[in-house]
Amino acid sequence: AEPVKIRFILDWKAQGPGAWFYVARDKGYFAAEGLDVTIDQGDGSAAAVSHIMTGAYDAGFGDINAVIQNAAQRQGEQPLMVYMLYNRAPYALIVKADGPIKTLKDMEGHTLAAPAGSATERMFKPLALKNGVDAGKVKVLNAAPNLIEQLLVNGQADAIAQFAPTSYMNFLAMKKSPETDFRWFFYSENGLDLYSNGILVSQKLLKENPEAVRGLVKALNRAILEVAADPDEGIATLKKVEPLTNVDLEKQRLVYTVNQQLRTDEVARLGLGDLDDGRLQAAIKTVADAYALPRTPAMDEVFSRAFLPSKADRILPPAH
Amino acid sequence: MDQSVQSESKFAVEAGRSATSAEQPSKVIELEAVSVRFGQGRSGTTALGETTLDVRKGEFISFVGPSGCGKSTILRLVSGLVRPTNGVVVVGGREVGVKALRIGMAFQNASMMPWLTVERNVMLPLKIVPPFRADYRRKRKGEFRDRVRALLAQVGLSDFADHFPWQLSGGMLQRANLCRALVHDPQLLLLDEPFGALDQFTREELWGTLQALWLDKRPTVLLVTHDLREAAYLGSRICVMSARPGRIISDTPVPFAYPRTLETTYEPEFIALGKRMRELIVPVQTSGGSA
Amino acid sequence: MDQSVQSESKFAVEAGRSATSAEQPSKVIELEAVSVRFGQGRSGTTALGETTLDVRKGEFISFVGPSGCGKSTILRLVSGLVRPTNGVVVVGGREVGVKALRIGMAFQNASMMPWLTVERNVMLPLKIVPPFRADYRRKRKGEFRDRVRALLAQVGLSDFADHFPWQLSGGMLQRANLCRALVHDPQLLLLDEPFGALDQFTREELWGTLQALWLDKRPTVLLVTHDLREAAYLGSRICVMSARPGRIISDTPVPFAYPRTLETTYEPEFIALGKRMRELIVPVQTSGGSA
Amino acid sequence: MARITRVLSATAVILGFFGAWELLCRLLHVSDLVLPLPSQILVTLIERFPDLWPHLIQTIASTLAGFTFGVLAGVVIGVMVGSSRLAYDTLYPLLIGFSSVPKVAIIPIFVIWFGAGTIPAILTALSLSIFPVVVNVATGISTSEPELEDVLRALGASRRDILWNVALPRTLPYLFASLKVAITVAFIGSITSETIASNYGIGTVMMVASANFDVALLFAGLALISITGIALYGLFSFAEARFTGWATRKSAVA
Amino acid sequence: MARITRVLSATAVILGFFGAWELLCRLLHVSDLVLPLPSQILVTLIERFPDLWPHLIQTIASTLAGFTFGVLAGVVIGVMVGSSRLAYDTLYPLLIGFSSVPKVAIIPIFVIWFGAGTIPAILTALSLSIFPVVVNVATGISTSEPELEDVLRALGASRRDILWNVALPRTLPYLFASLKVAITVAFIGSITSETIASNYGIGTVMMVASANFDVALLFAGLALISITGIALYGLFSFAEARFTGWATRKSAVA
Ligand SMILES: Nc1ncnc2c1ncn2[C@@H]1O[C@H](COP(=O)(O)OP(=O)(O)OP(=O)(O)O)[C@@H](O)[C@H]1O
Ligand SMILES: Nc1ncnc2c1ncn2[C@@H]1O[C@H](COP(=O)(O)OP(=O)(O)OP(=O)(O)O)[C@@H](O)[C@H]1O
Ligand SMILES: [Mg+2]
Ligand SMILES: [Mg+2]
Repeated sequence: AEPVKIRFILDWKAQGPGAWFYVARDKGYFAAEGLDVTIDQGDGSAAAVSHIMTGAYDAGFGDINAVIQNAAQRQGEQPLMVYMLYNRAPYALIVKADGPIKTLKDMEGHTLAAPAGSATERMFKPLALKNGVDAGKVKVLNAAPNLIEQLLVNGQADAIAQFAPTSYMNFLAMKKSPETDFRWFFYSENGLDLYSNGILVSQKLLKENPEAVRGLVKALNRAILEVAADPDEGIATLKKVEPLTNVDLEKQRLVYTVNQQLRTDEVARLGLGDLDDGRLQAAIKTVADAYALPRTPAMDEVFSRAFLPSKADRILPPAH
Repeated sequence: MDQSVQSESKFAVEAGRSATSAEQPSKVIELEAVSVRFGQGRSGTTALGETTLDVRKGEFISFVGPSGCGKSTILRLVSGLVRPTNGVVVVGGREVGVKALRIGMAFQNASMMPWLTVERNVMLPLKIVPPFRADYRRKRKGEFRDRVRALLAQVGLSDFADHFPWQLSGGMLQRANLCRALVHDPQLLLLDEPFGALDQFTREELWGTLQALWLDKRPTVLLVTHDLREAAYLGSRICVMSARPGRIISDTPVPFAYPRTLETTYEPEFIALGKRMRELIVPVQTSGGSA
Repeated sequence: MDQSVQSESKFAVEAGRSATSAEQPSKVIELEAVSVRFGQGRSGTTALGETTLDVRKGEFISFVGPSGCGKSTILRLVSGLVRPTNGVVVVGGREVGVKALRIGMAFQNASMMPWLTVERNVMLPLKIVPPFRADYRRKRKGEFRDRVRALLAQVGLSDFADHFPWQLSGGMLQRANLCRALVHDPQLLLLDEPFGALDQFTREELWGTLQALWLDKRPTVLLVTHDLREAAYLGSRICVMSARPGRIISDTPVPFAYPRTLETTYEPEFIALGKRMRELIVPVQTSGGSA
Repeated sequence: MARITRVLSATAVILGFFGAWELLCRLLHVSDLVLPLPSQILVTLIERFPDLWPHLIQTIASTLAGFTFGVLAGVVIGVMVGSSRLAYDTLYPLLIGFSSVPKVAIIPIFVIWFGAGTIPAILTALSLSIFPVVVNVATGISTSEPELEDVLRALGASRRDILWNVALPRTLPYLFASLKVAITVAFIGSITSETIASNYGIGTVMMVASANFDVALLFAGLALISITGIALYGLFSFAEARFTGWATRKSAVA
Repeated sequence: MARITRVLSATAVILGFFGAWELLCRLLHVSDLVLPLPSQILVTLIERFPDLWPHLIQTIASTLAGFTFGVLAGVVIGVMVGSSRLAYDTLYPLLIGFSSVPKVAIIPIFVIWFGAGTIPAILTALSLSIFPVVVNVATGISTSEPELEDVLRALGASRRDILWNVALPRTLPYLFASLKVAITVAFIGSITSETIASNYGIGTVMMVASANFDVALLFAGLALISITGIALYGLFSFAEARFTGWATRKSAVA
């Protein structure tokens, strides 16, 4: 039969942690499921959600918290997450180690730089709420994602809110030591236990072709596990897709992501792709409260485990 | 129309009737109490005072008069480039605007398109005016080209057909300009000082050329000149204009038979005519100031 | 230099010596075996054949000759606008380029700046030429303005000082052009058909104006004209040029005393001179083709 | 009379455009995430205008600052390039090289050097407005009519005299044509810079709106930017008509 | 001979510029994160050229596609705007409004409508190149010399005849002046669009390089963009010189 065409949008550029998407494509995993997937690089994990909502894309890789917000505001239009990948949200607030900010409370009266509308920026409000920080007293400086670390290093911002793997690698590229030069406040360690990016599908695809959704998830699951087991192969594929790829850097980024975002106790318990209902419920409430959403969406408006392969097929290989 | 005939100066009527046009009674041009003002209110200029004029088919009218009196304006009126502020202009039986006649016009300054060679400049009317325009694409490299070359040769510009206008001297441009006015066999020819920048000898030679052409095809011609000898040599009628705002103060037939030669200009009668014209203008000059 | 004197045609030497310049022996202009070609190779045009000419201070030289023979080119050489392909041009004792003299030039086409009013156009030399330029800012609304207005009045353009060039007729532009050439009391005056677009009467009047001015300030004048009567009426010498590539084929002093009047032009001697000049040119015409 | 019909017919056509947009969107049930209705945009614009206004002022100020310096620099460079061979051969390639670099790639460098905020916005406006001015001024100067220059050269005028009295006046229509473009691109430049790193200005508003997919606000911002752009452009068109009337003269009667 | 010294002196000045940059950076110990050395950029450029090349080709293709349609549309609109009152009153404001919107704000909308990739790049190039063409063509048409038009009008030429035989040829210098600008902004437009949403093209490279903090690659990309920009500009300058020589004619001797 004619392969099903799926337009797939990434959360960001073709970097290490996106290698599995290209592996699934280039090794024919999609084709094996009767899918013809085109992959476009994206401009933010929240934006990916919107891109699917406008109908430009059928599926993508994006942020569940943005799905929650949209589910509350535009009920029935939001994409559904069918595979949770970043089990631990990579959100981090980073300050200079020798700077004035020792605790989150010290943020008041200081400048926070973040990409506009990024998940880290959006989730700063809940973070502040949880930690008794008056978010109104923090000055936000919006800038392009690639400038954020510069603003911190140059002293134009006192703190930045970024995806941890991104900043980590960028500090390395800037010949700084991520561990000793900076102080990291992971949202997950400061009372904000959130999920983040996973595979999203549009309501339309869900309705018209649930089998394709199942195939998509299956193919990606296979590729993700494979790349997690053998990062070098994943990066090699990436290098073929984008010859300009900096192999060392992207491999580090990939490994960092796998170890920090994927490898959690919960994943060991439930397998990759699934999530804990209680935790999701709490996350939904956190987001709804922080944004004073008109309603609190139900869990099944946001996530569905109906398309996941069996747990045995979703076991993350051990770290090496 | 009746109005216009009535309002014609007696002199003009007399002159018109008695001239060469007697055998061709159809009116080609009628200006009825026409005047032209440029600009509005007090800052405006009256370029042409109230003027009435009838031209019959095949006439050759010379206009003379002081600088700035509106000679060019009359040609621009007839060609439809300027609309009258008052009065009516009828050309070829229709109000100006619709072109009932094939008009050829040589402007006072040569106005060549700087991006075209002389040949292409001269060929321009063939590109625009029916019936030639229909054949332009087909013939521009053949028949039309030869036609243009022949004309250019007649005025001594054979070697300059492929030059650009800025490579030519002032007089050469004038000659090219004349060719452009003639190339499409116009039925009505409007010439604004076409021999202005030429030396006397080239000039006299071109008089001959123009006269021969006129006798051959008999277009109606309006010629503006500041040379009385030229006006009388070529024209079947001479209109003398007063200083600005100009009016036609005399409209005189030229009684010499065509073809005229340079000898004609030395005949006593010819000299007497020149003297008469001159006397008509000189008081005008002194009363109207130097302009 | 010696070379040049040797190579001068005997005729020119004679003419130069015997003319009005006898009492003013200093040479203002020396063209030594000058020729000008435009363009390179076979496609080029020889605008001026080998020409040698001496002009003494205060002379008034008229150039006549067929269209395209290089008259404008001579003026452009002297003013430094064109450099000679061969030969040397010395003006005011220096090679052209450095301006040793105050030069006034009227171009064949009026070349008015379209963004300036007539008054400002005429005032332009005062803005550029020392010693006036030093005072320009201070006097442009006072003394200079009056000076320009007076000149404009002399040529009958008083009412048009504040008009823009495109609002003027061809002849009016020519008169403004003449004013611009005169406004800064030039020591060397180069006039390229300055009366070209004018009617005969305005023209004759301006002859008088120009002559009076010349007699008063005694600038050296080079005048290009295609009117033999004009050339003889105004010039202290007449240079006749052959057809392209032009050379000076005759350099004749005009023996009439200044100030000349229109009556002078009817004197038999004057008419005889015109006839002689004419005969000089007519064979040239026929041999050199119509150009 | 003619003026009134002109204004009326123009208004009618423009209103027709927006009417068609509104109608099509409603008929085809276009999602407001894809294309909001003009009426919706208008409502958003009016409701949020008090919030948008100070941002706009900030952007206009940066634009004008950058534009002013850009035009000054552009005229100077344009004159040099249009009149000197060496300047043409050296400055021009450098300038074109610089201009063909997209500002989204340059602005981050400005930000790194000068910090986020107003200075990069001004610099971007400046660097964008230089180019059209240089090109037009240089074109105007190098295509000047030789006859007019000759008038001055015959008087022994210096190159500077010719520049001031012929080349520059003749270049005015070109310069003014370029000013209209320059103000537009300067405005774009400062907004673009603001969208990359700033916490104030209409560009910041756009960035936030687009990141949040607040499409109605995005389009309201676009509308505001467009209107301001038209106003700025109109201003310089007016100046052009005022100062270079001689180039567009038409016979009063014909 | 004169040509050779020209080329040499221009080369000298340009090399001097880069030499000064290199020297200053070395003397002041500027971090290569802030401003890399020209030598370093050159090495990166040469080493990675085989990888950059296909990206560049992609970008140039998008640029030319957008430019071609943009110029066609620009000429048509420019002629309309320059010759019709109503078009001037209606199209112009709409166009200016559209043009004064920064493309960084429009591109996301293109992406919403057409997805990421080539189409937004082409559309951005197109929409950017229209404006300079319209402005210049309209200026050229509306400032045409009445005397030359009169020559045709006296022959009874139609408005179309005048357009083709006077207004358009006279507008060529303006048009070509605008083409140089248009190709440059089209190139910028497609790169900008690629930096916002695309999988391929030099803009994507810039984005990836800057996201990875690969400053040397970033500047190598900038250099490549500049060189290409100069080449495209040079191409259209050559075309301009070739086709509108009559406007820049200089006396061969003087
Ligand atoms: N810039 C130029 N480039 C090429 N040829 C030129 C240029 N200027 C003049 N010529 C040529 O030089 C010759 C002499 O020109 P010039 O203008 O001196 O003639 P002229 O005697 O003034 O003629 P006229 O009486 O018609 O004005 C002409 O054949 C003309 O074609
Ligand atoms: N477009 C215009 N705007 C304003 N005034 C004009 C315009 N065209 C001509 N004039 C004025 O109209 C009058 C007559 O001009 P016209 O050109 O008809 O004179 P002319 O008789 O041809 O003079 P000449 O012999 O000097 O060429 C002049 O006073 C002139 O200033
Ligand atoms: Mg006239
Ligand atoms: Mg001449």
